[in-house]
Amino acid sequence: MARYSIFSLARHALRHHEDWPRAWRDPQPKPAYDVVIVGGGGHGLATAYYLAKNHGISNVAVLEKGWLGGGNTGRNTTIVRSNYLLPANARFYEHSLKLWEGLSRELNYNVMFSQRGVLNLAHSDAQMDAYARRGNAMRLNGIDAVLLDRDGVRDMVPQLDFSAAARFPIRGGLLQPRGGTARHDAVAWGFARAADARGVDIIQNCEVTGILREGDRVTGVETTRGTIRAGKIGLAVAGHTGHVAAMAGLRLPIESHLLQAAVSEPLKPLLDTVVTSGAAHVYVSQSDKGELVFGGDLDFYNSYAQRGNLPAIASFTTALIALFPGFGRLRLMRHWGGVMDMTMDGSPIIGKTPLRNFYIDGGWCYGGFKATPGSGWVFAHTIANDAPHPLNEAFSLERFASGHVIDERGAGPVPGAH
Amino acid sequence: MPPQPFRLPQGGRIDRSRSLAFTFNGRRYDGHPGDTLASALLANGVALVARSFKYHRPRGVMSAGAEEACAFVQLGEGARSDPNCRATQIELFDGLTAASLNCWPNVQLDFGVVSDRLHRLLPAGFYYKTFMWPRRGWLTYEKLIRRAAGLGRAPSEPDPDRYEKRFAHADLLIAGGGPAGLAAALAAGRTGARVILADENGEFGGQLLWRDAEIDGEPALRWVERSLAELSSLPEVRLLPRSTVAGYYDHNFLTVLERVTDHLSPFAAPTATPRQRLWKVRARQVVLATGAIERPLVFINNDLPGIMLAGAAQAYIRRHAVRPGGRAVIFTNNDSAYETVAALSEAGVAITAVIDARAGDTAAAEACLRRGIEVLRGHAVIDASGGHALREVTVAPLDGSATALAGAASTLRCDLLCVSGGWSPTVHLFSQSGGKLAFDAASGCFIPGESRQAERSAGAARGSFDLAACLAEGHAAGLAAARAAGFAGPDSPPPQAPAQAMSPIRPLWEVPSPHQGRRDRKFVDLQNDVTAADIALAAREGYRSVEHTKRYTTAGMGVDQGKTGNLNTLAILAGETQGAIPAVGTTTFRPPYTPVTIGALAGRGVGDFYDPVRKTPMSPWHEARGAVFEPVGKWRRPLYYPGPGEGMEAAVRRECLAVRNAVGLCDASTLGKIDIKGRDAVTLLDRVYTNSWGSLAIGRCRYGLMLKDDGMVFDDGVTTRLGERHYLMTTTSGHAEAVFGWLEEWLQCEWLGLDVYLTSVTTHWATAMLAGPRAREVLAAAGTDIDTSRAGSPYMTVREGHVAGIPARLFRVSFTGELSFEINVPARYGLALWETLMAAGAAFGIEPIGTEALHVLRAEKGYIVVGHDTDGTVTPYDLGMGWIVDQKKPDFIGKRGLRRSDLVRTGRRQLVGLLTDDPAQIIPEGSQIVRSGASLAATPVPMLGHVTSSYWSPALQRSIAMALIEGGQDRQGEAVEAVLPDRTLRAVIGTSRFYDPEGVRLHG
Amino acid sequence: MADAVPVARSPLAHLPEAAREMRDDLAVSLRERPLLGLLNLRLDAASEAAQRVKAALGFGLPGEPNRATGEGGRSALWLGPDEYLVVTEPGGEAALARSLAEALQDRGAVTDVSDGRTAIEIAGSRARDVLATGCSLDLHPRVFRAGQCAQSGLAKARIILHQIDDRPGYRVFVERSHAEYLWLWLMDAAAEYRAAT
Amino acid sequence: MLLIPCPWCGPREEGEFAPGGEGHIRRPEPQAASDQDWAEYLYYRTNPKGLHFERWVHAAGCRRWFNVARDTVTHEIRAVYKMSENRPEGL
Repeated sequence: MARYSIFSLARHALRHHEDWPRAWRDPQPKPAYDVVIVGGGGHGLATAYYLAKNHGISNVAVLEKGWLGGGNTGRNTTIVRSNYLLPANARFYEHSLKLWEGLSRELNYNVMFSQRGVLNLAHSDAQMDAYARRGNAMRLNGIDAVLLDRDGVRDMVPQLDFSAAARFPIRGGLLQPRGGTARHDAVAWGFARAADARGVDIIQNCEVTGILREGDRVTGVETTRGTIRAGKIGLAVAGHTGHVAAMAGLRLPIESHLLQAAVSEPLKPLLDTVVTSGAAHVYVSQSDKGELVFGGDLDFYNSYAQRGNLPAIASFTTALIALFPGFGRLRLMRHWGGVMDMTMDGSPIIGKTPLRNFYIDGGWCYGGFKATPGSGWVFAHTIANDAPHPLNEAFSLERFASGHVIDERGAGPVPGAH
Repeated sequence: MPPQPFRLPQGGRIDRSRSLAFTFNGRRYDGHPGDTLASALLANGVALVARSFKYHRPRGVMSAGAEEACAFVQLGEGARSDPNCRATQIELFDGLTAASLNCWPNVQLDFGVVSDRLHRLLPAGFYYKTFMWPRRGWLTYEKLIRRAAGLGRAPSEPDPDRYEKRFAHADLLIAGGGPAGLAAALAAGRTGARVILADENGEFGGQLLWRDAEIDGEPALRWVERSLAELSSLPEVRLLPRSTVAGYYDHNFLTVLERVTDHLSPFAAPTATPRQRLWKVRARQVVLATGAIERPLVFINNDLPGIMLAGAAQAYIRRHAVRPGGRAVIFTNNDSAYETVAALSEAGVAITAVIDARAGDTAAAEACLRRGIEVLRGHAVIDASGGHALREVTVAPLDGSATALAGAASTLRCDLLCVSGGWSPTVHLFSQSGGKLAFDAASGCFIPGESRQAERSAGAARGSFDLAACLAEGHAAGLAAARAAGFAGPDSPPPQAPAQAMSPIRPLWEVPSPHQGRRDRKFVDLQNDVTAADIALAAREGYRSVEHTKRYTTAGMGVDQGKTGNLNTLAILAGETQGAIPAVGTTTFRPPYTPVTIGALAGRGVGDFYDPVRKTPMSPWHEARGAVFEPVGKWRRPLYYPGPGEGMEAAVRRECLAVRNAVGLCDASTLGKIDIKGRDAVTLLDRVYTNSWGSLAIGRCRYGLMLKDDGMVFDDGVTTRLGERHYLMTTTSGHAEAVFGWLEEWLQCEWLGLDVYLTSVTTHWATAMLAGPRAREVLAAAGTDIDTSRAGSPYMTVREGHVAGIPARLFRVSFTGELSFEINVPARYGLALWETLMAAGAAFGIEPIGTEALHVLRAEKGYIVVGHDTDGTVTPYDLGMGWIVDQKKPDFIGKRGLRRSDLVRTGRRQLVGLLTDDPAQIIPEGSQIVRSGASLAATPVPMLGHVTSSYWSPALQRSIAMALIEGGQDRQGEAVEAVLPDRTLRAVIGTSRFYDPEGVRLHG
Repeated sequence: MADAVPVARSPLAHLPEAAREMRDDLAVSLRERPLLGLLNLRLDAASEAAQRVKAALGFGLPGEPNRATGEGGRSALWLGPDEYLVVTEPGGEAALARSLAEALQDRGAVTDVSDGRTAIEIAGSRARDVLATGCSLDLHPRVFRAGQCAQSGLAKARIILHQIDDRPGYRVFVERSHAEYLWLWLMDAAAEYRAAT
Repeated sequence: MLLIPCPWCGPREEGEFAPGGEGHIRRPEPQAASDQDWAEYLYYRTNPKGLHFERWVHAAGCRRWFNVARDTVTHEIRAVYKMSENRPEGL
């Protein structure tokens, strides 16, 4: 793998960048692999990378039906945080956040992880109480958390509406200073390049059309590029988890819903923190290119249509103005939809399934991007050892039968609880 | 310099009788009505308008429409300042001010240009390869990059303008008011169909506004005028100028952004009129007549000011009466640019030569030669030079494959280069609609393939560039759409235009370089400064999917969304990957077509109209009394009623003591109320509550707890039997709608047979809660015909009669632990009742009670508040309320859920009382609880639970708290610690029934 | 105090006089019709009880969805396959509720909801434009005429819309706690069209 | 933005309706049901990419629940039918 650095960049500049090597190969699929990962998004690629790096398993193929990172990796609003209340979530996402902190150098690919802080706004005393509870829990879990009062929020985000007439009065907020954003495409590309360098076959334009079973055991996949045998199969297809799992005859506690997101035209810096408001159902940050990146709620009906829809856009742009009256004159440049794999308790499923050699990493709801390195880490462990890592033991399918759900929001049995 | 040195003496669609003064970069200029900012700048000889996004290269006006990739400006100042506006779409008004973007100190001398000098270090994706050192270094580099990036500046004040939205329903929506769109509107409008015709320009006519054409044997513009006159006379046709069809969504739902007053000075605009209006159109049928966009040609330095699309040059001459240059060269690979040649000579622009990539003879070229204009056939412009303005171009012959040069180069002086690389149909809306594109090799562009919605493309939008064809297709599409929408009205003859003979285009995606390799900078995406070399680099590194190329190089990701650059990007990528263009595929076009003002998406749903604030009949009294409110769902409820100079703490203490010692009055009108009638009413109650209801006598009340089917607590409240088959259910204020909807869902989806009718009467009744030892005396003083004595109205009963002369239901229930009545009267009398009770109560020390005092009072009794002490993961057993779960009932919602293994395990979090060792200390709600003596240093620290409710109890003169604690009910007497950010508080677990545990007082 | 006559107030009663009516007969006028008698009627239209109800009402219930029937000051609006809103003149609700209850004879249900909603009347040549700013219903005369009714949203309030004549004039029934919000919203939305005449 | 044909009110905008998730889910006999059965009823869903049988309520309209057969990719609505009715044949 040709190392990237300011020096190599300068060296190549002299040759007009005419002999940069490929970031990853474009191999033909082999007839069989030790492990086949279905899904060439951040999660699948990270899993392949850690299988090779942590577990020495490099006879691995990552099968992507389209182009790498073309699903939710390339559609999400790139927020990275670990500000969770429940121990299982807190431990897992904090592990992931720690991996983020070293990721650019780990992969020798700048994923532009920007720890600019993630701020949850509180608009009522009840919300302040809830954030106090969460902040206290975070600190006890060893996660950075700062409870801000009104003035503390004003110092960080003066553009918010602090007037008496504000529809969402600012009572304060919960800040995780180590949270932030990252460059979504770069995460997929960086993991792909690093996994490829360790011998992983990354195969694009290869859609899985069937999963081969012998009794309660999976043995391979049918694809648009032929049959591929596999010792083990790991599923990392986010919004399509239910769809692909059905090929193996599995039904899951997951519904696929559309999440809308949008960017504004590029502007000079005006927002240095990730700001989210649960009450207003909107979150916003500013990309390095200058675009405001914002999103809100689901469409709330099952959908695999990766396209924009107006109602959600209208409601969260309205909320955005309610929070930031100065944003009303800006223009929305692009909006789109991503397919979210919503579990019924809002927490992911990472682990074994009723089928042998068949593993699932899915049910990410809105939270998949920030989990990318962490889920790759524990999913690789789960596949390599046929047993979960301590960090993903709680995220098992069994929890739905026992009732030991991980309901961060406490909303009961509804899709998109989180 | 004379005023408007480049203004033509006559012609054009401008009003020379009026002058409009405007300011650009601090300098004052004049223009005329009919000008855009771009045409006015050109008329004044301003060639340098902006600096580019990445390299800060000088840029001028390169188009005359929405496709503009260079001439972006900051429009206006202060609160109305508008970033990233296309000079080509800004209609000039008197007093307009604008400034160049992304340059410092000014557009002439821009220090940012240093990045242009360093360009070799900054190829596509350079930032992915560096800035990784030191470990946390990125935050520092990022600051610099962020400052360099971005275009315009956001205004800092709130937007003072008004925006509207409205729904519209149409049999046919037509996007684009050019020849095809107008023909479609006429054909459909004449059948009586409801037609909306939207065009993004201030004038209808599209290219007819600047092309020299004939329709039905008269000048095209006459036909446009007659067509508009007829359309305006048709009652069901709506013409929307300055209106961009922005988004095409499912089921033929489209958005149209109408710029109502943007063409007026903000001070001239009528006040009640919105600045912009977002139309939400549900159309039975759609015709896309969105025209086509001309493609630039890709050669070295093809981004200099003075290099302009050929069609745009023609538009500036014929529509705006502006001479876009003094000495011109035309560079084309197709016939369309020859119209520009004619226009240029009419305008008296010296024409050095026409450079036609096509080697063979063409009628168009012959015509030029006859007029003595030199035409270099089989040639290309390979380079351009000049600083802030074009000075000369270098031309050379092309070889047969157009991939290499076939001879010596020569230079031509000029200050204007008109380029035409052919035309790309504007297929954005078609693509948004879900339709798949097809590549038309003959004209070298993507055209609409099969439709996925009730939609038709017509004219140039469909790849038909000949006027006669545009008119015919538009007419046919309009008529077919009307028929499909069910209109049999008359057909009319389609408008006619003489057919034009056109010679074929010679595709030329990238002009070959004089040098080897990829050292030259030929811009493909002028907005984001993406060069052909960047595309090649992406392909070389393996970013070969068009989406990868786009994201890696940022081609097509700019404000112009790559309208001019998309196809050239694809073609160059195809070349690099030895693929065919259709194989490379096209990127998906995401809405909107052009950026939409966020304020317009919000419309009037801002400020007080953001969300309804629900008010009770007593709200005016609370407001007059100066109550402090808190949101409860969409309601605003009094939190407390401050006395003169009184803070929350003191007010709440006063209110609590009033209830314990005298009497208080609380507005409980927000409580959910559901009227239940029917023979199976009691069956319903037995199924949705955990306890049994068969035994409830008429006139009696009972408390009930509702679970979801997972066994978790959902809501609670008192339900009263009013008649043989008639009950009244109350719910929490926050859950009223949810409970009502949930009951309906069970009745309509699961229990279809039940004879039960639910009616929400929440707001039909106003509810005043009178609580305290002297409540009876207040009722007596207010006047009532109901026997309120202990015997006459025992605890948990209802009586009907009158209070203060108002028909009332008197519920003897208590949420405070005191003698208490909930008085329900028809809402119209709510305020009258309240005022009467306050007056009658004065003698007994009555106080109005807010929700905070109410919460303190109920907490003293250990009563839960669903959603406060519970969170959707709590069972009745967790709350110590197993007594209300009747396991003998065959079934109720949640019964099976409660049996699941995790819900019956030991060690679940259970609700308990907490008393701090120091009675003066109040544990903040939300505090986490840990074992006493647990070390907070070694994280993660095991947490036993958290505090759900915590108050100062005026009655007990100490703090009290409720908490959910692991195995709490077996930990009575155990000491724990509540963790605060800065310290811990020691407390002991006990019962949560802090006050009057025997309930003597409420039976009072 | 007991014999003091209690004051009945509509949900808009507290607004200043000037803010409680908008008269512009050319374009659009707005006014409240306070304290109408409103009864929620539930019954199976096919049952024989429906015949007795017809007698009690003086006219038949609407036979098809989103239609209204009526006579004099009374009307019946279709709300659902077994649900109707019976509207009568102020004060008439109690008596009518009694006679309907008798007619029902333990079938279905009748419930007084007079205080749960108020009615706002909007009329004039631009009334459709004003409603279109916040209501997704197609009110074009080809589609929606006098004698039709529908439930929908207007701005962020849920409404029952009843076209009462061809001016056009509409009755907007809105839930009481939302009445002030909707009234102010309508006044605001009407401003543009009012100025336009 | 969907246009949903309510079986009673006819075509109305998406905003008037509330989705209720997958339809035709049978509530198991509580006594007989295992924890897994109960989980399947509460949480497990078919979630097809394509034709989906689901239920909606015309929340801002006639307040009636009804069944919808909708394609989750194209959003084409293939059928609507009342709660009392079975899945239409041949979809």
